[in-house]
Amino acid sequence: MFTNGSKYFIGVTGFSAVVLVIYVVLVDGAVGGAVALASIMLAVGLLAGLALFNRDGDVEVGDAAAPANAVPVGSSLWPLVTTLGIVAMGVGLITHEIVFLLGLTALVAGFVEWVIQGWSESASSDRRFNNAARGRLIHPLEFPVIATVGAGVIVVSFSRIMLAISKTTGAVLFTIVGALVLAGGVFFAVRPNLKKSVAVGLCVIGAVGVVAGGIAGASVGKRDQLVEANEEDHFAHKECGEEKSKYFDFNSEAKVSMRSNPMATIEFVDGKLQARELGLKKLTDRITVQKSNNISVIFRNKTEGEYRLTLFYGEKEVQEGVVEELHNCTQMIESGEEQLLTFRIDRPSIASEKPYKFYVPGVEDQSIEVVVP
Amino acid sequence: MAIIEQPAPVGAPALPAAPTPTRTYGALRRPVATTGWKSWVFTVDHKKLGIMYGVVAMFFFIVGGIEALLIRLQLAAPNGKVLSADVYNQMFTMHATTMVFLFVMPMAAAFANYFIPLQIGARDVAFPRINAFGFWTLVGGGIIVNLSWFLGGAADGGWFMYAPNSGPVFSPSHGVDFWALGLQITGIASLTGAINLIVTVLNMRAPGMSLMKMPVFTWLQLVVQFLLLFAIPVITVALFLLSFQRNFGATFFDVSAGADPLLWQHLFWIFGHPEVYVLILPSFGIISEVLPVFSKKPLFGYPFVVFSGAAIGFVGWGVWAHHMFASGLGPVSVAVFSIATMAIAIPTGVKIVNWTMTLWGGKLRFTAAMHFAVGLIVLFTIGGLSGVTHSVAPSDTQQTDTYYIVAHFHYVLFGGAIFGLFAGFYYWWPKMFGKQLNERLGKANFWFMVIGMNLTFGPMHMIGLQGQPRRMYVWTEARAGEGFFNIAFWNMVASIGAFILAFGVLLFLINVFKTTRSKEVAPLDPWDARTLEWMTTSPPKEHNFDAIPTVHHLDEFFHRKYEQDPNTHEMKQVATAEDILREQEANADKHIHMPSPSYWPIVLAGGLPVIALGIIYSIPVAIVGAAIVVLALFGWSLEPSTAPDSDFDPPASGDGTKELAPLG
Amino acid sequence: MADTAVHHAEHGHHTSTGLSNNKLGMWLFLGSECLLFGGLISTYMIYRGRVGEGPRPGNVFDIPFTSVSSFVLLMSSLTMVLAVAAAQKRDDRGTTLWLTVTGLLGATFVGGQMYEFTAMYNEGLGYTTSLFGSAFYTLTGFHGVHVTVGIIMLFSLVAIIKRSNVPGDKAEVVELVGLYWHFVDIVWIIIFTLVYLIPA
Amino acid sequence: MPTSVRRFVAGAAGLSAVALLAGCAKNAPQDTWQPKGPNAQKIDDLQKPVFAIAGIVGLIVFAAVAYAVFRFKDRGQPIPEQTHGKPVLEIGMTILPALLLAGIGVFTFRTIFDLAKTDDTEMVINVTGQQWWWEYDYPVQTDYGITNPIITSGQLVIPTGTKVLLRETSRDVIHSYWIPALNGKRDAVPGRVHYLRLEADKPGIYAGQCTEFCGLSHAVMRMEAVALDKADFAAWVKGQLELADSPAEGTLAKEGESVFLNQCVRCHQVNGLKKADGSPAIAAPEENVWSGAAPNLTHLMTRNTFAGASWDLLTKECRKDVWEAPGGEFGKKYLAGVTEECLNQTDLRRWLRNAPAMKPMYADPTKLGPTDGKYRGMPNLGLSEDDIDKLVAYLATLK
Repeated sequence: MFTNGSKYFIGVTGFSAVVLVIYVVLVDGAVGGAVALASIMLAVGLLAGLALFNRDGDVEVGDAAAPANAVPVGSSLWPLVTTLGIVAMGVGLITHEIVFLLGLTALVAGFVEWVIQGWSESASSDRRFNNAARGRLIHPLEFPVIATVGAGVIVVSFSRIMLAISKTTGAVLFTIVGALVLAGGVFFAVRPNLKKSVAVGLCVIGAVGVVAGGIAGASVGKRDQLVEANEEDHFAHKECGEEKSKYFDFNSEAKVSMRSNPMATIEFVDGKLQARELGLKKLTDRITVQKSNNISVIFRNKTEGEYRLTLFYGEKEVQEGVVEELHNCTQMIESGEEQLLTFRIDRPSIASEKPYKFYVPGVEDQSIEVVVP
Repeated sequence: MAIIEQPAPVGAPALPAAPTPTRTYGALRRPVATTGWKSWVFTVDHKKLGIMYGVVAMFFFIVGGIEALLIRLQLAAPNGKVLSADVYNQMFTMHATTMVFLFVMPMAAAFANYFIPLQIGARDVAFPRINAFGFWTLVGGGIIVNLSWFLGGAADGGWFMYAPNSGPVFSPSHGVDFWALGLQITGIASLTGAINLIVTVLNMRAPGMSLMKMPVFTWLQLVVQFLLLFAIPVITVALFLLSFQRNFGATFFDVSAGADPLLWQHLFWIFGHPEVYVLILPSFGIISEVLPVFSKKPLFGYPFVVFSGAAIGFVGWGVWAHHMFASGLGPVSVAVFSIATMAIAIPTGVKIVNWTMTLWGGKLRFTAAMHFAVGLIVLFTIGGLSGVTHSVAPSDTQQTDTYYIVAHFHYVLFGGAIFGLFAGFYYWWPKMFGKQLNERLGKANFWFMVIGMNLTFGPMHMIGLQGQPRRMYVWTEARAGEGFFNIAFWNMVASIGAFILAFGVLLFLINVFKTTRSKEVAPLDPWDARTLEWMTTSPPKEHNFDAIPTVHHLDEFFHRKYEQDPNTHEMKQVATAEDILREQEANADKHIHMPSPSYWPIVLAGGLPVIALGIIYSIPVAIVGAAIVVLALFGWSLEPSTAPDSDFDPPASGDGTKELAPLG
Repeated sequence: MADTAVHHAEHGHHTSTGLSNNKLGMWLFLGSECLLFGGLISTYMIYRGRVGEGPRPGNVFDIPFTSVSSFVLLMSSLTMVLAVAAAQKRDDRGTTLWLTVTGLLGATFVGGQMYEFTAMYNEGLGYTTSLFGSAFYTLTGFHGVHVTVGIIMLFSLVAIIKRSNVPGDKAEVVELVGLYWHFVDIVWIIIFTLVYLIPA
Repeated sequence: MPTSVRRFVAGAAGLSAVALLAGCAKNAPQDTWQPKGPNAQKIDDLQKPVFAIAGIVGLIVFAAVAYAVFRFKDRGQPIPEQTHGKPVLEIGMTILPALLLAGIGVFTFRTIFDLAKTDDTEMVINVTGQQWWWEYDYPVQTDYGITNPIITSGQLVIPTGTKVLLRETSRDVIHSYWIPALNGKRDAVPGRVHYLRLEADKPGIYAGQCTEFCGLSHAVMRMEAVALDKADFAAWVKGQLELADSPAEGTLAKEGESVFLNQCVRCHQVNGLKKADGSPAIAAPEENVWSGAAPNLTHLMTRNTFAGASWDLLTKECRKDVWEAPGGEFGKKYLAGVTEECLNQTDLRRWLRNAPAMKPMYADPTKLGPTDGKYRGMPNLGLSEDDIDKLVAYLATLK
């Protein structure tokens, strides 16, 4: 039972928590106030814990047959965890944010567990009832946290290891781990008389192995290929000329997947470029498209060899005096394939001295004029 | 009557004094209150939850109604100045959202919750705590959706919120965020409710009640719950995509990234069309109960009504694109969906024939409930027929997004769904509260509503056919046409009608108020009813039935009261409702354990709006919300559904069910 | 179980269909989940080729690796079956053992997915890079969340069985979690086939 | 029995209202039951019988209900026999509507495919929706004298008796193009191109309105289709291809040109307009407007409307004169454009003074975060009355 004193402190703790949340939501980036409120909350929470723990002088507590304190109290892990938390926070302040956060978590967890255990042990003289009471309060907190931490450790460690090693080794390692887990299960299942300590020992070794691997992986960093990919941004630049871009054209899928109707179809037939505009029957060498609008055209390559369709659509001053030509293009596609090109032209044709046009790099004298009214 | 009936201590030995949980857990002990606000807030009783659903739905009906009146005020004359364009756009969006998601659906859920267990002879639903969770979730969702009014403006994209107009650029206020997350939350309520009710109907019928002996209301609700079960996840996906776009920078509907805005329309209408049946079928169910009772005849063609209901449920999945005939789907899709849409008119027509034939040859008593039921047949027929005119796709391209559509769906949803719900109010009120709503006021209520409704929505046919699009914050005289009966005239009539309609609804509220204050007690069986819910006290006991009845007939209750004279073939009354109740009480079951109230449903439901607010304003708050949800989930699954004996004060020594992690 | 509302004398085990309420409820829930994944998969299938300026599926997928991790997930279905079997034999030790193994395999799979996501991100496919990226991460992310929830359920179930000595139908709870787990596995088979194996 | 009679009357009101009174309002410009071209005519031929059938079915149902209500009211008759239905009747009542609908379905099918044809059209026009106006551009089609693309807005001009194919798309959200007298509506969806056939039998102006909710000012996103006979259309094309002339030095209009160059040209293009240094003035709406375009004003005074066809450029009398001109004279009157005495100065000045006050737009500079500071619509330019005078004088020269 909660005595009046502890109820008061719990109430104040809850209240300050609510105030804190509201404050954080409403006042953007005011760290000082948040810290102050959080400190108040922690302090009052601590008092609440003390009050709970000591049952602050409520003489009615417990059953009359045996005074609450007469129940022999078992050993407890929680003071240790709490202390470790404090130490870790101190270390974290100097070294790394993550250590600080871990310490804070340990502190809160240890503290909560400690308080509830203390409270339950003095609830009655009945050990079993006390245990059940503790379980009722703490299990909904404990189980999800244990489960999440358990899963989280594996997931994080594992992905760090994988990132550090090469692709092939990764797949092999992954197979081995899966097989090991399975084998471990089978091993334990067929040896029902295995000593508990052996089982626990094996599990601890496995867990330590995974975590150690994870830490090692994280400190080694990502494998070189990934670092390179990250820096170069392999897929983010198009090359609209004759050459075949190493990454952009690699493994290109040339199918048209868009179902939205394209404005025109542009075919490259036996070295000749021709366009068919939607709704008009004749072939044309001039198409009209709207300004500032996403336009799609289909490019069909009906000439032997790999070609791409490139659109020239004006010039743009990127810096003082530096003018760059604007291009957009499909990938290199093989004969018989088709691809969609989506583009948007922001300036009308009259804004450019050179006319806008579609052309095929490497093929002279073949182009389709693009008119933007 | 306590919620938890303790078995009588038969010669129990004196136990040693155990620590009392009341003192140990203090405020955290399991709630067991049977009176006061706690008995409502923590209840898992399907009847209390049904009433609470009803109250919340009624509240939102009034909110939605006020929104509607403001809309009609704005449109009464050309160049209306009552609302600004921005507020008007929010108004019609929220009017539809409120009426669909926060009034008709919860009101249908109220009736389902209250009457399905009673109609199938069960003591509660299958998962009582999930039931409570569903209700509180709905409340949370409703609050989130409407909170936007006070936090920078509500959603303004129309209730179907077409992309890309709902994207972050085109609707920059937080309105759409609140809308999407709020509906996501009410979706959870509907989904859990659907699972709960389906399991209840399939698993908990009284002995002898085969599926084809089930009351029609329960049957059609079963169809509705299946529709919800499969439709809700689709809108969930759509809303996730929208939220991810708005809050996390995804590009699902961003055309400049190559997205196709029609994806939203498909997802929305795959949900949205079954949703239409979700709104209308419960009312069909209600009047299929009301008409036979007041005609003193069984429902004509019961299997046809049931199977056509199921058929509507199936075919309803194949017609979503008829909302998109003008979207540019291509002629083949349009043709297919056009034909499928015509097909769905057939089972609907079957129902109208069956209702009319139920009246035919009956002994009709025109109570208020009967008025609304007959009103539904007529008004729904009008709505149904105008529906046929736009199943013809080319014709629809002239009508869609005009007031003609507004007229159509108000005839279907107001004249259909809402009239059905009102029939339900008048019919079931004595059962739920033990008092009868005033019949004279009820009939006045009906006439004002029917006249107001026809004046409001009838002219919208004209307005629409003469080319006034919907969702316009102003209309101009320049396009109103000439002559006296022009668009301006009809707009004015519609606005006047809206106020008559509102007055009709007000009469209902007055009726409720008067009835609540009066001391007059309703008779046990005021309508000479036919189904099981009338076989218990009014209002029913906590455990519904003292003895679970064994069912032999469709309309079991009627057949217990009446028998056919073998010689004259006339129906003769052989027992009264009181006789039947007395007999039941005499053979009461022993040891009835009802599920205990619980904190967790409301705590769990309370976590969801916190997550929503967190997503909109600050992610850490969302994490707090998620923590509440996880805590509540675990608290819930570790708590037995019926409280253990030690939770009683004083502790009891019964054989309570203590089981591991029950879901419900 | 939860249907204690039913007449107590029957102890809540009689239902009209003969299927327990919880199991029927779980089946219905999974039916609903099918539509959820259906919607997400459709979205992905429509947007898979819309890569904008970003990488294409073929650029970033590592099919040998994903095959292995799919296999790991499939194996977990097997161990789940063993857990259910043990639970039905009222063998607490076997149940917790196989539940743990299932959870570990599941966690390995999610670890693999996390690795995969990080690698793809480094190769230039962010969540907002292109429609393909948005749709891919949303689909596989939803599945990953489902698996994670499953793992948390498995591990908590182990803790519940170990810590609280509650009488009741443990076998059914294990079976319910099992149903969910198998569903998540089956969905992955579909995703793996449609997303990874069939080229855009 | 008065109750049942009243019920019948009230119940039937909605449908009989549709049947009887739709014709009561004469000349509603957007009436869906007055087709003025073959496409709309096809729809009309299909929908009128459907309405008739629906009306008849409705009357049968109401009569049956009314009869039952009247005939079987409780007058103390014995409890009826508890019959559960007559399967033959019910099967009959299922098959009958099915046959009826199948019949309607056949005709529906045919019309759907007729209206979707794109291979027999004679002319294409691009139609682009944008919040909250329509842009029309005419691709090069030498058969019609269109040797350079034509761009205009507000009023779509088409030749009579010609099968025109609109290629619709949108720059921002979904809009819907609808001229009820000529055809049903078709959505303009960004990123997609949709077709709509239009053909007008007679010269005249046909009103329409955007019918897909498109945000704030959806209600005032209007449009008009103007049909001219072929000779008049050719004259119109010729006029549109010309560049704008600079007003004579020293006139008020010339001063207006420099105001235009200072303010308006940031978004609005006038083909032929030159900067002080003689180089062409190119508008850059993509830098100021989210959707990337603003109406091209080169031939503003040939259109009768402005601001997304929301307001008339003609005064009331002149507008009436043009709209009600008989078929033979209509072309000439329309081609005359907006003359000085016909110019609706009131609305135009009001617009220049403060556009967003007239038509709600997202033009508040403090609320443009999500659009990177770009407007959606025309902002309040804060022009002085003096400048407005000059601008009106200049705009009046854009013929």
